Amino acid sequence: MTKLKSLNDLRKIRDELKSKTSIREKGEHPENLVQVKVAMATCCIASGSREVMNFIVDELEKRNIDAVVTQTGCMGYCYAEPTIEVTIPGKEPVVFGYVNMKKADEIIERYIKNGELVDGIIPVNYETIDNK
Amino acid sequence: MSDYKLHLLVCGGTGCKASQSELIYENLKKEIGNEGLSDFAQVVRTGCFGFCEKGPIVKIIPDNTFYTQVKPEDAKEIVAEHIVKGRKVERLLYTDPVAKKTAGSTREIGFYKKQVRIALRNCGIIDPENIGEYISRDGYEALGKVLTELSPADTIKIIKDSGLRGRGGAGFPTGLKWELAAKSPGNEKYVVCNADEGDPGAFMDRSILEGDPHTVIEAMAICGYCIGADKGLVYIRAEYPLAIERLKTAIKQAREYGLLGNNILGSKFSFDIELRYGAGAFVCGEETALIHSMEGGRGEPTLKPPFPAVSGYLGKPTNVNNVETFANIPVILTKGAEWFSSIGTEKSKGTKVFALAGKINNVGLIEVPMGITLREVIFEIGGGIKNGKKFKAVQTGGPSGGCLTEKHLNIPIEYETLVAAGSMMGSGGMIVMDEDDCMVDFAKFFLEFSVEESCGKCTPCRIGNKRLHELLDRICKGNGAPEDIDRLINLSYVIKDTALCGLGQASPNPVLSTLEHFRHEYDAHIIDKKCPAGVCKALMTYEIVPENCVGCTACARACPVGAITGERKQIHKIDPKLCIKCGACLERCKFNAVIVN
Amino acid sequence: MSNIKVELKKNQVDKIKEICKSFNNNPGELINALHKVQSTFGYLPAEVQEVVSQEMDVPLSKVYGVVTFYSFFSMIPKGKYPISICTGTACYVRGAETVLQEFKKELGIEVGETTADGKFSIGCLRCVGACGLAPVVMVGEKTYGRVSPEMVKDIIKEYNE
Amino acid sequence: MIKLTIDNKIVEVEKGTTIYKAAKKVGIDIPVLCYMDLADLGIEHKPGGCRICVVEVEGRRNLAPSCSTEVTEGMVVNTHSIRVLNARRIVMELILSDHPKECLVCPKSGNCELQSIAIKLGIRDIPYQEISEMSTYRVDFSPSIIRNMDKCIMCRRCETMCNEFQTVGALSAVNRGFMSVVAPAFEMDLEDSVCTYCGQCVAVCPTAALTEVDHTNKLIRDLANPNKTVIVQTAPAVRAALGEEFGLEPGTLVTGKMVSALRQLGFKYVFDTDFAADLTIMEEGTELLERLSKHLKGDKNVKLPILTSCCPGWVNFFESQFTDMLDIPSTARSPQQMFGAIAKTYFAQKINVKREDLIVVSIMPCLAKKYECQRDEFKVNGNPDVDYSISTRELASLIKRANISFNSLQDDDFDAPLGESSGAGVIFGATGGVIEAAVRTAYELFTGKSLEKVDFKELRGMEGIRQATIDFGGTPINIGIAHGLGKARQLLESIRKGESNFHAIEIMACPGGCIGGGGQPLHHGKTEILKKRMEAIYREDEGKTIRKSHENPYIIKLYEEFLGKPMSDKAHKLLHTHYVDKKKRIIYI
Repeated sequence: MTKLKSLNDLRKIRDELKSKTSIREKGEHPENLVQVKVAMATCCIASGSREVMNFIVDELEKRNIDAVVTQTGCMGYCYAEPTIEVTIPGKEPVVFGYVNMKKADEIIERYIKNGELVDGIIPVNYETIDNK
Repeated sequence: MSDYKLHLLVCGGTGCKASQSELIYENLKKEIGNEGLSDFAQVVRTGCFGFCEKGPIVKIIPDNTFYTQVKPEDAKEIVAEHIVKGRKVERLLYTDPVAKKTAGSTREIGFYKKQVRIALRNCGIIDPENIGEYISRDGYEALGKVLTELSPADTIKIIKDSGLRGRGGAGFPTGLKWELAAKSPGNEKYVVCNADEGDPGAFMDRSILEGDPHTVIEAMAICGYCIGADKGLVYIRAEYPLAIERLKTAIKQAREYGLLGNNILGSKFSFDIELRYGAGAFVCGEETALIHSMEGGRGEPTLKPPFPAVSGYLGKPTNVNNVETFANIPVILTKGAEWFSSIGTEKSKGTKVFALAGKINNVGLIEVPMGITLREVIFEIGGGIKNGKKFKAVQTGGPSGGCLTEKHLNIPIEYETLVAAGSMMGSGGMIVMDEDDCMVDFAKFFLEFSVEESCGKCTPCRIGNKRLHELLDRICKGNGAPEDIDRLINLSYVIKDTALCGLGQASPNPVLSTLEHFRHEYDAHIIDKKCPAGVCKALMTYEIVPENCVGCTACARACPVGAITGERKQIHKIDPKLCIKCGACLERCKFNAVIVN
Repeated sequence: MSNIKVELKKNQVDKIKEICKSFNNNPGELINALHKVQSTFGYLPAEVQEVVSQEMDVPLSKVYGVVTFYSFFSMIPKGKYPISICTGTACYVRGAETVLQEFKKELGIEVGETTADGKFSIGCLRCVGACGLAPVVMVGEKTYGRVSPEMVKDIIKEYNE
Repeated sequence: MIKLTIDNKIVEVEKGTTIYKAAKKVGIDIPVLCYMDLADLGIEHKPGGCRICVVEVEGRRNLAPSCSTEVTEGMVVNTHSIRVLNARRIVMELILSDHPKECLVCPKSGNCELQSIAIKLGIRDIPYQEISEMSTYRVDFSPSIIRNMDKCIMCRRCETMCNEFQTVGALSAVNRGFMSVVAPAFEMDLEDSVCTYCGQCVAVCPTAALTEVDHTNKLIRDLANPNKTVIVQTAPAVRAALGEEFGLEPGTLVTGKMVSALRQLGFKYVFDTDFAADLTIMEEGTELLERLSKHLKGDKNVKLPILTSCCPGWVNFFESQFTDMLDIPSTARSPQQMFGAIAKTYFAQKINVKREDLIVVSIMPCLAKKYECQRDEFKVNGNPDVDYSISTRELASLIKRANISFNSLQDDDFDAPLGESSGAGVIFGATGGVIEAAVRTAYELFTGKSLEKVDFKELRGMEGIRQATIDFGGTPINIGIAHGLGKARQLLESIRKGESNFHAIEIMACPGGCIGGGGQPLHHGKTEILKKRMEAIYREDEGKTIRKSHENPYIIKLYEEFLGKPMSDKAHKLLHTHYVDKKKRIIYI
């Protein structure tokens, strides 16, 4: 390790490292953040949900959107996997089906950033696993 | 490499380590590796989560799942279910003792709801052995800012404005203390961190050092800059091997990063830290005693003045603060005095860490805003009294503090209010007692501690406490006389009035406060020769209730001294003269025929 | 006064000298040096203190004064399995005293003593910080939580095989 | 200046003054116990431990220890409020509750500071004695000092004397809390420790925790034994202090009364150690001159400076702490031992008494002398040259016991031949005196000229370390003087480092020299008494017709009749000694 020579040096490495731990605090107050839950049961994983989750986390980070991405169990819409649930602060949760990378990108750009609804919403007549 | 999407935080505090958290850590890592998720999920060994009652604890981020009392063999299930499939392992979730409901995330746990974490902000969140994690959470930002943008006087002003007061006991304003040391003439000065937490039943400082050692290092460096010292010393209990290890690692890393050493962050300021080990003497928490101990001698206190700020370590100006006080410094400087002083009450700003213990459901380490009531702490955070028993008293301030009762439950926790109520803030021990605790015995327990820990230098503490203990002992043994109460009171006041240091001056507090609030228990011991709580052995009598006795002879066979007589199928009798009150008969009897009075 | 006599071997004396030297023979580091020496020898017999006294140029009486002031230092060798009972407040209110009595009864020794076979010694300590597990007993490095008097026999048995 | 009010009296004192001293200034005598102010020795011991001196300061939460609390402007102090009196009484009761109640038979009874304060505070009861545990310890008997720590009140004065003033380091506070006490390492016997028996701990002990080994009863038995011839020698410092025990002004010389009392007690011959002091000068002075002349001739192996060796505390000190320098001190025995050796040979022959029937007693201001006369080097076939030594205090006690009205005694003279002395022998009792006596003789022997003035004022005084250069007829001789072993250590360390250019150094273990010895009447912290004793010593010297040792006619006669010349074989055998490395003994306990 070369020694830090100034406050700027310090801030630079802080910014580099920030994302490594920021996730840990976001979990404390998720109600103020965009929450994304990725269904992650065996069936979902088979349909590529882990890749989708990785993509979402990295893209949100890149696009500077404060969000918490968590996994959850099977949402029960196995026909539409991979499924994700997105909650924007102050709004009802919305579930999207058939989310691949392209769809995920669209969700981030249009729904999360601008609040526009996009295709693929599954009607809300279910309970999330946490409310059981 | 991209960042980890999932973090599994495993508590690596002493309490959880004692219940094999290290093995849990290893197993989780192994399981994640087996599932091929090593790039996706990260296992982190953190400092204490505070919720020691339910340890070992594993927390899954970002969904904030809080697994309690985890066993090493649970690692497989956690990974297979939660990490792979996203399904929480229900049986390991915390169940609220009052609502009888499992909590899916920490936000639903009463223990955490009312807590505000400043000093403990990083504990249980970062890996204490990784300086990068500390920096990523704005670590050393305060030091950098101070060195680059602020003068020592400006910095001291911020600390003064924040209203921060010493967290080690007496509550002296920290900024003022720094100012005194800064103004003291001399080129050679020292910053000392008091990590000799000797209060039995308190482990605030240890948890901070184990969970977030860099915050202390950063704060000490800031203090050094403010008072003009280039050397810091941490006086730490040798009984804290883990804290020592983590602190050593942290110091080493800070040096590598140039955050300790010469010309820190390109400034003219140089600072380094050394460790000095305590060796088991409570009195060394007193700053003059601590200094003598650091100098290699017996930890005997000396009269103040001169204060350490004028003549301390090696006779040089020295600023001594405790760990928790230091832990507040960096945040105050990054978030501002105004932010800090908005928390708490008018005279007591910020938060206080308490080690909650005793007959309470949620034993652990908590940080609460000043001004919170004892009731909230005990019944909401602490989850109430264990086994549904009745609350009797809470002892704050350890052996130097006093007992507070039901009627004090609504007073806000502040330095002044606690003193006014006959106790004190102390370093943060908080012991809860229930109906089964005898207050005379409890006072005796603390006096025994004070007798054992007295350095022996001054008469009132060396001999006076011994005499107090002897009086309490005789009361507990049923030999007390009515005039003993007056003697206890007079002796206590004289000890408070004449002892040399804080330890002696405060040592009679448990006697005085129990006498004030539980005089009837003393009277019961002295006059009725009874211990209402059934603790004082000498005052107990064992009897056999004839109606319940079936003459099974189990009790007679269990009695080690042959005090029980009676033929088979006949009613048995206990000879009180022979009985040694061991309780063996009570344990053995299946018919509730043995009773204790 | 300890009546245990220990003859120091040359390499032991050298070891002590080396430790003192690592602290620059600075009298201010007496306590740190004693810690190191005790962790090497297990305890601090008189002869060891004498070497420390000479190396660090601190009067022997003062070294002894320091050793007897701090409860962490011991002039008696601990048992092979040192048993430490936490008597911190949290453990006390949860019954540490009865556990301690039980250990004393089972082993027939007092606090600070070592059994005749050198196997066990009993010590008390103030708070290991595992208050959630109160009452806590440590045998060597191993921690036992929520100890009841009934468990004492079994704990001792573990080490008696 | 700072103005404050004490018991309604307005006091003005300098900044930094303590309440205790400020009160004293207006005649308020606050009782103190652990506090000790040895102003002339540069020692103010104020640990603030006993808490007897507490006073009430307005606006202060708790009571203040007056001995160590500095005054502040406008301070209002009450030294006898109900609160103070109650606290002071309870604190005293606490001390007494852990103190044996055997005052009637205690050696310090009547001279005990604890007792005085108990009387002053009107203590009539020690409550709860039946349940009060006492801290008890093993009683430790050494050849000079008895340690009975049951009577220790933890004032820590002895610890200060032993460590800070003497730098001996035999005593330290040990243990913690109720069982804490001042003791040697491992609570071993004093005899096995580095203790020098200087007795300064005894001199400051407020109780009977530290007392001297008492030989008075033994002496009474010997005096009554018709088969024994009991003779006595008295050290120079005794005559300058003994009167204090009988209420006389400090500094009163009682030489004649002392001789008279000793004779009344039944000693067959009353002699003077001063005679042996003259003898010491002959031997030590000759040794100095020998080394000096070798040195001046360019001999590189000669050991200089020469160090005096009359003080047994000092001898013990270098034997255990400067074992690498055992060849530097003079080999001359101390006057006490020279006297014994001559008495049991030369004098015994003269009066035709067998060695074992002659009992030589010494009266000494010193406790180390009790040990010195027991050393094996000073015994012949197990029979010691000096049988035992009793202190000034013991002598006073004996005189009182014998109903002798000391103050009305007529003056009497010492016996011949071992009772005659020069003024040089007398000044051995004060710091600098030995070297001054040596200079008086060495100068004349070295230069062959007679001294015009015999007083070397530059060698006198109370400074801890003094130095002077004396012109020996063109050869400058550098003299060093130290009293108190702490000062001696400083000089020795400079010699060890090769920084010293002294030719001769006198060292005395006790403050002021023998006049401040551990066996002298207790000064109870009034160090000005030491100065008065010193003045008395020099007065005695001035009054003598013979002022130089080599002019003492009985010394001349002793050499003619018996010894031959200084440093002769016989003189070597009887008057010189060797030193042992005590560190070896101390290592193993």
